[in-house]
Amino acid sequence: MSAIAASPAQDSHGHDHGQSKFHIFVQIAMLLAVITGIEIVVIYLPLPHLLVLGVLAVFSLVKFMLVIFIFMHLKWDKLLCTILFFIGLVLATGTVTALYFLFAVGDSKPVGPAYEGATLAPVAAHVLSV
Amino acid sequence: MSSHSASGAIDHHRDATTSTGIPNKKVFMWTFLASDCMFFGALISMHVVYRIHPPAGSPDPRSIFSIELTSFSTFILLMSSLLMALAVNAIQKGNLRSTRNNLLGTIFFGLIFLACQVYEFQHFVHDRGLTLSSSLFGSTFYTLTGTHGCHVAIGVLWLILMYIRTFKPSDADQSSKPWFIMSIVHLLVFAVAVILGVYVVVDFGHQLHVPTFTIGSFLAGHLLPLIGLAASIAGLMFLGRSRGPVDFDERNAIDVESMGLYWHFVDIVWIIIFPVVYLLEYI
Amino acid sequence: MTLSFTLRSALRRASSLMFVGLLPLLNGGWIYGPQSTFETHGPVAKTQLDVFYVTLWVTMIIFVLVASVLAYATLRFRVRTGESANQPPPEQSHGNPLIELGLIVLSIAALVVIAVPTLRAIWYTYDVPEAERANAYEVTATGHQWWFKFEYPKEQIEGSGTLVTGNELVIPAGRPVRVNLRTVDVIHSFWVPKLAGKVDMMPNRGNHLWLKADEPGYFWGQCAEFCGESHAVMRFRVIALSESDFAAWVAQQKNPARTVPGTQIGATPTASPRVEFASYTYERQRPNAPGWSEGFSRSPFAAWQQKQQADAGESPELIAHGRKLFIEKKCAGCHSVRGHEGAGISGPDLTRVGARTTIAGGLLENTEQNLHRWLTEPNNVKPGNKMWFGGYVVRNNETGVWEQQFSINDDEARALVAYLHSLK
Amino acid sequence: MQAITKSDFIGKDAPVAEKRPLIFTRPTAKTGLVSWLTTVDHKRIGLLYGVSSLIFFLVGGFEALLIRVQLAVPNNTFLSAQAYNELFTMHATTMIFLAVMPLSAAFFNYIMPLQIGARDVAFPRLNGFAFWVFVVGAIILNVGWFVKSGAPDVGWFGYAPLTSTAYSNQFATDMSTDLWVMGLQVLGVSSIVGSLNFIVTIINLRAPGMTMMRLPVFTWMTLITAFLIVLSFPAITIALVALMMDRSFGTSFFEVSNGGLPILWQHLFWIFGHPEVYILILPAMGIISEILPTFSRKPLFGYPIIVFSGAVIGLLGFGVWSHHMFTTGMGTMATAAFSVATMAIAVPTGVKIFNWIGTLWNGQLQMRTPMMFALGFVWMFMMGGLSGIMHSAAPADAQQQDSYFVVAHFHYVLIGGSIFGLLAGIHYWFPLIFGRKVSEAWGKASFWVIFVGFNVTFFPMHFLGLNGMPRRTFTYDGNMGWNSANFIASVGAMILGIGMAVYFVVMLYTYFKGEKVGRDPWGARTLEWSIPNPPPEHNFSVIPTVHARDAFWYEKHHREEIDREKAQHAADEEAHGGIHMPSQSWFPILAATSILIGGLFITNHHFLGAIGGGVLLFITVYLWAWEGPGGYHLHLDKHGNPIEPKDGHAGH
Ligand code: HEA
Ligand code: HEA
Ligand code: HEC
Ligand code: CUA
Ligand SMILES: [Cu+2]
Repeated sequence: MSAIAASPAQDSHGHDHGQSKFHIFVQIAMLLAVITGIEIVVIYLPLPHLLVLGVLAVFSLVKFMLVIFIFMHLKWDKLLCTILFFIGLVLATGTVTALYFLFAVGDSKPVGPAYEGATLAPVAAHVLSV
Repeated sequence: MSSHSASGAIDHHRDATTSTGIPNKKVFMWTFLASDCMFFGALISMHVVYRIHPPAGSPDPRSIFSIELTSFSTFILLMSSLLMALAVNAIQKGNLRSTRNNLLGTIFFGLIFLACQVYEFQHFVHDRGLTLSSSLFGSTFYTLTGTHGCHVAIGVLWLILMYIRTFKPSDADQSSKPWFIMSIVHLLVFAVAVILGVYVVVDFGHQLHVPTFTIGSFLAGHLLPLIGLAASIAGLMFLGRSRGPVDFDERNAIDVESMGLYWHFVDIVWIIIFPVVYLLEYI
Repeated sequence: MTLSFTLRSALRRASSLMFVGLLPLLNGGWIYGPQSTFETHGPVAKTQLDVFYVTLWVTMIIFVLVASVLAYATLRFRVRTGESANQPPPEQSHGNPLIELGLIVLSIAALVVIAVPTLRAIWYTYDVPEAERANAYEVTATGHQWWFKFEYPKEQIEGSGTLVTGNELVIPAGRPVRVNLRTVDVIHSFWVPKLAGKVDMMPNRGNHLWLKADEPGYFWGQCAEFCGESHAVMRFRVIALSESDFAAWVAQQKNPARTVPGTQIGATPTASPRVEFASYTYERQRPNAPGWSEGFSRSPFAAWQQKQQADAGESPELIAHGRKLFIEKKCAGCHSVRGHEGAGISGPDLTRVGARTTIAGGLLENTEQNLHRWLTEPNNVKPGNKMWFGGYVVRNNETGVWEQQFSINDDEARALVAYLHSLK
Repeated sequence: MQAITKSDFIGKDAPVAEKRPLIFTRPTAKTGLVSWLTTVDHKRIGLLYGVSSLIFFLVGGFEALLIRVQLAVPNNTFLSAQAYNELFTMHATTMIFLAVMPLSAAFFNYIMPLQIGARDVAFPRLNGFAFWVFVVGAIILNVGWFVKSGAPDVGWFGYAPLTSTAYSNQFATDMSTDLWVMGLQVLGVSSIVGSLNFIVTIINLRAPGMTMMRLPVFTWMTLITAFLIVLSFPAITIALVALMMDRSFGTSFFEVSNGGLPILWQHLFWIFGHPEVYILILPAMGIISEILPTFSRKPLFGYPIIVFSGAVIGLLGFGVWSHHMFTTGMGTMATAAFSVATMAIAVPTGVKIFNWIGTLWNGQLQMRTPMMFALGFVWMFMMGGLSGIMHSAAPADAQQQDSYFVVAHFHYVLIGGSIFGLLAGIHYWFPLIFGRKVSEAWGKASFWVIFVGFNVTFFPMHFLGLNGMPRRTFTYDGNMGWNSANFIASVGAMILGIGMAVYFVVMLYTYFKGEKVGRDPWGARTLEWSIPNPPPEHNFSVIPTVHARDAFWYEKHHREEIDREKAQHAADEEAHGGIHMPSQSWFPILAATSILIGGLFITNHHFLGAIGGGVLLFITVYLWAWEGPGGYHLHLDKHGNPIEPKDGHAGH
């Protein structure tokens, strides 16, 4: 980090101000739309659930990264912005994952009148079988 | 240094006054978004936890969702994100016209998304019997998507304010009275247009299911709102005409950009919500 | 200087106070008591205590080492009064990676020493060990605001289902007991320090713990999660009985509640128990006045056993009157007395309430005087209790005001007390 | 240099006064009530934070004393159960959210910009807003004392379902829990906004040459704390929102009968709650890391590793939350994982302790009052930390959780840690802020009384806990063997109270009558001491250039070089129109007031009123944006005093 402050003048990104990003943006948007389309189709295909899950995860990740790096300029901005955002992103992802496992393990199966006769949700059933 | 604003050559990636060269507002926004990740992380966790353990009598989401509508609004949000990116791009070039158009486009798509959500919620409540309190699924679903919707709504509001801001005459400073009043009027007209527009669209969606529905009967039944809508749009066009030089140029790019970051964030949250809340149920 | 003088004397006084305070420590006064975690009577508590000792020794050693170095540095490098402040500054050294790394490695080593027994104990204390599982006894403890219900799923009684008791859990000694933990309202926690550490009773969760009492005895338990107004006085007792006593106790419990024959004259009077199970005392002028005795002059277990016997001087007429009042006064709507008229479940089961050492969730000793008071003015005994709120007084939904439903006068209370105390 | 030039990213300077309509006339008062209500000066905001948090500290302490009176003897009837429950809930909430956190924020505000050589924080008006929102939160939390339903009484972590409408204050039409929910949410907003500001300030407003690895440790800890706040408060905010929906809109997040899982509340709360305890301790650690080097006349031992360990503590702090839930039956794997992760935190914390000792080693220790508190911190925090390690062994914790052993642990780290650190900081920076110095004799006297009282109060609690005394109990039986320890603890609390009273009376006395001191009375090492005391509004006549880690120490030893640079900078700055200062504004306090209005309506389940508050908030924020950042320029004479501008808003 010290390097950032020490050499603020240094133009680390080789990016030209004159050139418009119009085409990049439009292309990325098209790509995003196509991926979303595939996502919607893939859930209806008779594929193994694990595969569908994997595809959804990877596609969402790709979309996510495309938006933050291209639309939100992280690609062209100073690394610091990426770091700042990823601190939150990584922590949030970690927390969600930890909570998921905390609630998914056997000990956490709820017991009580409100849960009598309840069945595992399809999602959970599938993901848990991983 | 402060002199080069006239030449229009601003480096949008380096603020000479800050230690890192990143404008303050941008650092602020990115840190805020990091924080917002935790917000949505907690919300999504809540939903997922109760999807792992649905209490007895929980509804099957598949019998509630209408995935076509949601897919449609997903595309809409993506497109709004594109327009937002283009708006930032345009203002960085100092292209005011294109900025305004793209802002308007973003607002428009954002509103469609919101209208879809309002429609979706109404539909779920009235036709599918899913309410905030009918089941835990309702609680977590509405809270999660509703919070996202609130983010979108705030984003739209911000966009509208920014759009109005682009009309600030260059001879007025922030204190001049006519411009102040003008901006309020502009905002009010916008509000009227938005409310009437969303109302008409949502109601249109509803009527579609009514067997006796015809376009004619719909128009006849909504004469007043439609006239109001037309009038307010006309008002917007009137207010939106170019009037002399304005005080909005590439120096304001950072403001538009900050707003853009927020707007894109709303989009990426939906990129996660859409598969996790909706698509996963269909596997 | 006066200031330093007063300071010094204040310090002296404070340290002598500290000393006086620490005195009981030497004879164990501070670490031994009815709920001491140092006096273990079962393998689970023992394991937990062993882990505690490991952490204690490791951290003590670290503390002594680090603190000595700190003290030495403070004293050795202090600028003494009189030394000039203008001496040249010391060498401006910035650190020594080798020392730092070494200390990190040492810390990690110390933590490993703690972690290994910790991990082993986590698995051991979690559930009844495989080898003993077949032998394990099972009970279900349910937390209510602010009392405990105990069910014995293995003991089914014809006609009235599972055996239920309240506030006193009787278990077989020398046998692992698996306690299923449930709650009907908020979170409570089941804690019998001498037998096992606590586990919470979580709504919508199927928690459990296990414990084993090495030998027969009487143990104090306590709700250990804040659960509202009377959390402080939500207590219970665990009584471990030898295998044969336990079998006899169960057999006795399965009978319907005792009926006092019209002619019965009580057993020979014995001295009243000299044990304080609970130290609230009763004074008319000042409800819940402070008052206590520091220790026990007699084994609580023996006192409990004595409680199981019928009292001296029972009056059949009074008891019969009390039994009638029990219905008239709506007690039966909340309490059940198996074999008699009551069938309510929102209050503790009273089938053998006369044999309990305490009442009202372990708050009061089960004496005539206390029970009398509990029945006449429960609101002054236990803050917020659900027998008063919801029983004696009921909220008017429109005005939000609590309206008195019924009250018990002294005579009625005497009869009820006689009845309740006859239930052994 | 960059700090002197004008940014392309800031709007126009404020225009001349007469053209503005009334609502946009910026307040310019420099003294009097209005100047405080509208201030954007980080130093004044720091003072506001400081004073209000100290008041709340006294309130919280008073509540603690009442608690101790009640527990002095068994079966006491001094307080009712209800009152006692309100007291410990409010004691903890007050101490944590209204005393320690804002007191830390006071130091962040006052000291941090001075340490990095900045003229103000990045968003001055937002800074004022954060403070006023804090006041609003404090008001909402405390109004319960004055209305029928009473103060919140659900414990400071408000475990569901005790907070549901069915169980909290079932005997009255109740809003005490609503007040708690709303108060914490509002405080969360304040904390997050304030922290974002600090983060931007530290990242972006450092003086030339002040690289990240030259930042004073206190500033580093500010940065890490701010990150912890920004990242941990969302979890509790969401939990509170869910709870609020449960209470007001019939959802069932934690509604047991509809399948709600109260354990989820615990997870969300502690995902916030554990980082929160590091939010409370890291600022104090930062202060200690300033004081020890100053009074040892040596640089901090192992600076990089202290900084790094701070960051590691922050990060690890997000992965150990379930150690507060060892008794909830999480299952073996989860318990084991959180147990080990918790132990791991001892390593970076230990590193700090070792390096502080290393700082003392071979130094010239001057036993001034701040140093006494700092050393007291090291001792007491270590003890508290070690009992934390005992908790981290889950099987042992099964006996300790919710007993007085926990109470002992956290008071050792909170008082022996946070409070000692903050009290040390007050002593240390008092001469800078007020230009007066506390008498050594009285300062030390208060230290010793506090130190002794503190240990007498809380050391016995370890034994109480191990002897089975549960916490949060308004009374206890006399025959449990807890009598003498409790009595001693209560006596200790009174001694502690006297010590605190002495401390604050001495401070007040010093403020009015204390010995005046010149610049840099301690022979300090960091930039804040390079300016006159009390500091002028513009902080630095000339923005310093930083050449080394202990920037001021370097300055003192390289006078000529520094003087040359300063002259150059002064000329540069004057050429750019003088010193740019932010203008005062009414809107931060107005916006905060609308939050107060809306918040109070919500807690009364009066949703129309709440919407009104929302609209008011929108209007104030709108006008705020309209008003613009503004600003004016200062010109200095050759002594560094501002030359009074004629119209109050000197243009250029
Ligand atoms: C300032 C606040 C603060 C701090 C810094 C800490 C620090 C720590 N805390 Fe504490 N804690 C609280 C405030 C704090 N805590 C509060 C408020 C609660 C109660 C909440 C409630 O229930 O109301 C609590 C409760 C609490 C619990 C739950 C107890 C229970 O309810 O059952 C646990 C369990 O693991 C725990 C552990 C720790 C540990 C391991 C540390 C570590 O960070 C400590 C590390 C420090 C050291 C270890 C000492 C110095 C190190 C050395 C000298 C190096 C060598 C040492 C070793 C190798 C061991 N704390
Ligand atoms: C930073 C946090 C902090 C601080 C500083 C303190 C400070 C003190 N605390 Fe507290 N405490 C907590 C955080 C803190 N506490 C928390 C989180 C809990 C858990 C609550 C829960 O379970 O929900 C708790 C709980 C708690 C309990 C347990 C209650 C229970 O479980 O039943 C006790 C009991 O002794 C106690 C005592 C004290 C005492 C004697 C002080 C003393 O150090 C106070 C010293 C200060 C003063 C004495 C101020 C000086 C005041 C005067 C001179 C008079 C005042 C005059 C006027 C107002 C006009 N605290
Ligand atoms: C609203 C229902 C209700 C009514 C009516 C009621 N009780 Fe209770 N009773 C309770 C509850 C709940 C408790 C447990 C209170 C506690 O410990 O917090 C209790 C406790 C008791 C206890 C102590 C039991 C123990 O083991 O601790 C006795 C004895 C008792 N009730 C007798 C009576 C009598 C006699 C009457 C009639 C005059 C009566 N109750 C009416 C609900 C009720
Ligand atoms: Cu039940 Cu505390
Ligand atoms: Cu913790």
